[in-house]
This record gives sequence, structure tokens and C-alpha cells, in this order.
Amino acid sequence: MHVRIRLFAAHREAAGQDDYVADLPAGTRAHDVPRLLEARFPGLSAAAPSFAYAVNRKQVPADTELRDGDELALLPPLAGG
Amino acid sequence: MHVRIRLFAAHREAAGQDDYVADLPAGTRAHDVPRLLEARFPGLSAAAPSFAYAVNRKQVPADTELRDGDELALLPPLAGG
Amino acid sequence: MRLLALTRDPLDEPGLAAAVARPSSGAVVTFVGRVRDHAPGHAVEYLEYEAYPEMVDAVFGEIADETRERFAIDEVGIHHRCGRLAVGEASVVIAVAAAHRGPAFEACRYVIEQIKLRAPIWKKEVGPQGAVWVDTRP
Amino acid sequence: MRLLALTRDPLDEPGLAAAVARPSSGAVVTFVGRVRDHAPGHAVEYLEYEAYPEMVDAVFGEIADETRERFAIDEVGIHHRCGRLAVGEASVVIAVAAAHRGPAFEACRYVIEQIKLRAPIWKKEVGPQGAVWVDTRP
Repeated sequence: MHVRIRLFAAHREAAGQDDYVADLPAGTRAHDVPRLLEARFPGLSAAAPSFAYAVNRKQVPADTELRDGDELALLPPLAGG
Repeated sequence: MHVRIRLFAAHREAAGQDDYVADLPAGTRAHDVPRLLEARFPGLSAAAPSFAYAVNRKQVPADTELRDGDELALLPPLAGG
Repeated sequence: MRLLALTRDPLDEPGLAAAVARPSSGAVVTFVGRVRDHAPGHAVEYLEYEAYPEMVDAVFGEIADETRERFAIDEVGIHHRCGRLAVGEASVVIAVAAAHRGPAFEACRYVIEQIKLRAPIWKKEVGPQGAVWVDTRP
Repeated sequence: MRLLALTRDPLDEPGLAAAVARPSSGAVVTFVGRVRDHAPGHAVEYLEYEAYPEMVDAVFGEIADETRERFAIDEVGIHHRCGRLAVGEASVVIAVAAAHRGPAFEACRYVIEQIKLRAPIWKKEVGPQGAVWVDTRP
């Protein structure tokens, strides 16, 4: 299935891109994605404990199962305001 | 002794003036003044329970003894802000 | 710009906010008191603010000194208007700058509460039913 | 003026304060977050704010709706900036208008706390020691 991945801040800089369509196995959960994309974007797996996850622009639990066509954002610690 | 009296709000309007030099007996205390000036400014005595008193621009206890040359303000309930 | 003022002129809220901010200020909290179109039980057309100006200056100075002592702030400004004010006009502007937002909020709230308790200022509400000097005692 | 916005342009604090006020508003409380010249342990030359814009719009809408439900206010506005900001520039402006000052202060504080908890926004501090993405976790 295809999932659109959004990267931000240090991860966007390291990846050199902020937007990537990943081909993921059916049944993938949000918290599996950093490990699955580690080869493509080194550093994601090590950063995984600090990520929050948003699916289709809503924060969701880390074990949320993804569906084809979802947009998954890997959110590093927030610093707005 | 001479004490400068300052009047505000409804009392200033009723008196038609905001500033009056009163000749008061030695030993007069702040809370005596509404009664002493009742003849000159009707309504002051009835309003006395609602006054706070300032001498020389500082709020003081109602029984503060006045001195010659003091400025006594009769402060109706405050409504700033 | 003077940080503490009682004036008959319209208040300059952004000017006061700018006057209190320092390069170290991460937060500026501003309170504006405005003339409402209503009071409990009746409409309001305009207000007449009256003050004891010499004592207002002294009280604003005391409140500002206390606020700087009690809260970790960079600066505080207080401008209060007197005279006739229409609905929607600002009667008071308080601006507080601080490194962090907590003290900025707390100090700004402290200042307006102290003004209401201590500043020798009065207001007359004028509406269709006539004019009344406001007495907010419970 | 839109009440909720994420923008690369300088923020208009008095404009937002004016946009939230109604004739019934006796109080307007404004919070401005500014770029400080220092962070714990080092100087700051400028900040780079980055956002997830589509989600910021959704989160600001949720926060504004919650704020209107929880507090007796007339209106709330939130403007947040992204891109490069110099020391002294405003990164966020929150304006809340209410009949009375208590809810105006409380709602304004609620909004900034919720933004810090929930808005998908990040900032890189750039100073003499280099650049670092801010992580405020304890």
C-alpha cells in the first residue's frame, strides 16, 4: 500500500525532502515506519522514541494501523509559540 | 487649622467644586470631616460610611488626625480600570 | 513614551507594548479595558472617567514598583484615560514584558486588580435611563 | 482579517486585537511571543520556524472551538508566524475579547499552553555556537 510520509525539522533536513510516498506492507502501524524507512532515511529509527504520529492531520496513538492513501506525519518534539 | 478638601464624582457635582479650604478645629480626624462640612456641602454626612480617606495623596485610616496644611481627599467607592 | 500615565487622549496600546519590550523579553501580555455597550440591567452610551490625578500618579508608581518586585518581569506600563469615552474606546492599557509567559500573565493580572482596588478613579455611566456614578461594591 | 492564520509575514498585533473586539467586550487580553536574544546557555541571533501547515490550520481551529466552549468570551484570534525571525520579532499573537477580564485572561493563557502542547510547529535556534532544533521536553 502507498502512504505519504511527512518529515519535519532535523529529519526533513537530514532527508533532504519533506514529502515521500512509501510503499509499505499491509498491516503496517505508525510506529513501524521509522524502522521500515531507516535504509532510505538514516536516523529515523534512532529518533523513533521521540516521535508523535499524525495520520491525515490528526495526532493518533503510535500503534495506529495505516491504510492505503493515508498521510503519516512523523512529528519530532513540538516547539511552537 | 486649614485643611484642603478634595471632592470627587457625585460629591464634586453636588458641591459644584472639587477643591475647598476648610477651617477645622485642632484635633479633627478624617472621619469627622463629612459631618463638619455638612452645612456647607449637604449630603456628605450621609455618604460618610462609603468614604475612604487620603491625606496628602496616601490612603489613611479613617481616624487619622489632621494637621494644618494637610490635603484631605474624601474618596467615594473606586471604579477605575 | 512614559510608562505610567493618566491622560485625556486616546490610548496607544501598541506603543505601550513596544515601550515595555526588551531584547530579553520572550513574552508581552497586554490588557485593554474597554467601554462596553451595556452594564448590568441597562445600555451604556458613554462613560465619564474622573480621577484624582496627583494621587493616581503616586498609586501607579507604587503598583509598578510592587509588580517589578513580585514578578520576574522586564518592565510594566500603565496608561489610564480620563474624560468622556465612547463605547469601544480603551479606558486602560496595561502592558507587561518578561522573559517567560507565566510572570507576564500573572503580573498583568495583578496590575489590573490593584488598579481596581487602589486607584482613585471614578466613572459615570450615561445611558437612556440617565447618568449614574458606578459603585461596584458587593 | 482572518482570526486564525499561519503566515510568513510580520504579525499585526493591534489588527488582531481590533478584529476580536465586539461592542460587548469590556476586556481584550493579548499575548505576544517574541524572539529572545538568549536561550538557556547561549545567545540567539535568529530563529527559523517550520510548520506542518495543513495540520496547524486544523489544530488552531480545534483550540479556538474549545476556547469558545470553555470560557465566557466574545472571540479569540491566533496568528503564528513561520520562516526566519529576528530577535524582537513576534512569533505568535493571541488576542481574546470578553465581557469581563477573568475569562479573557484565562482563555488567552489556555490558548498559548495548548499551542505549545499541540501545534505542529518547530524552531531552530541559530547563534554563535551554531544551529539547534529546540527540544523543550523535560
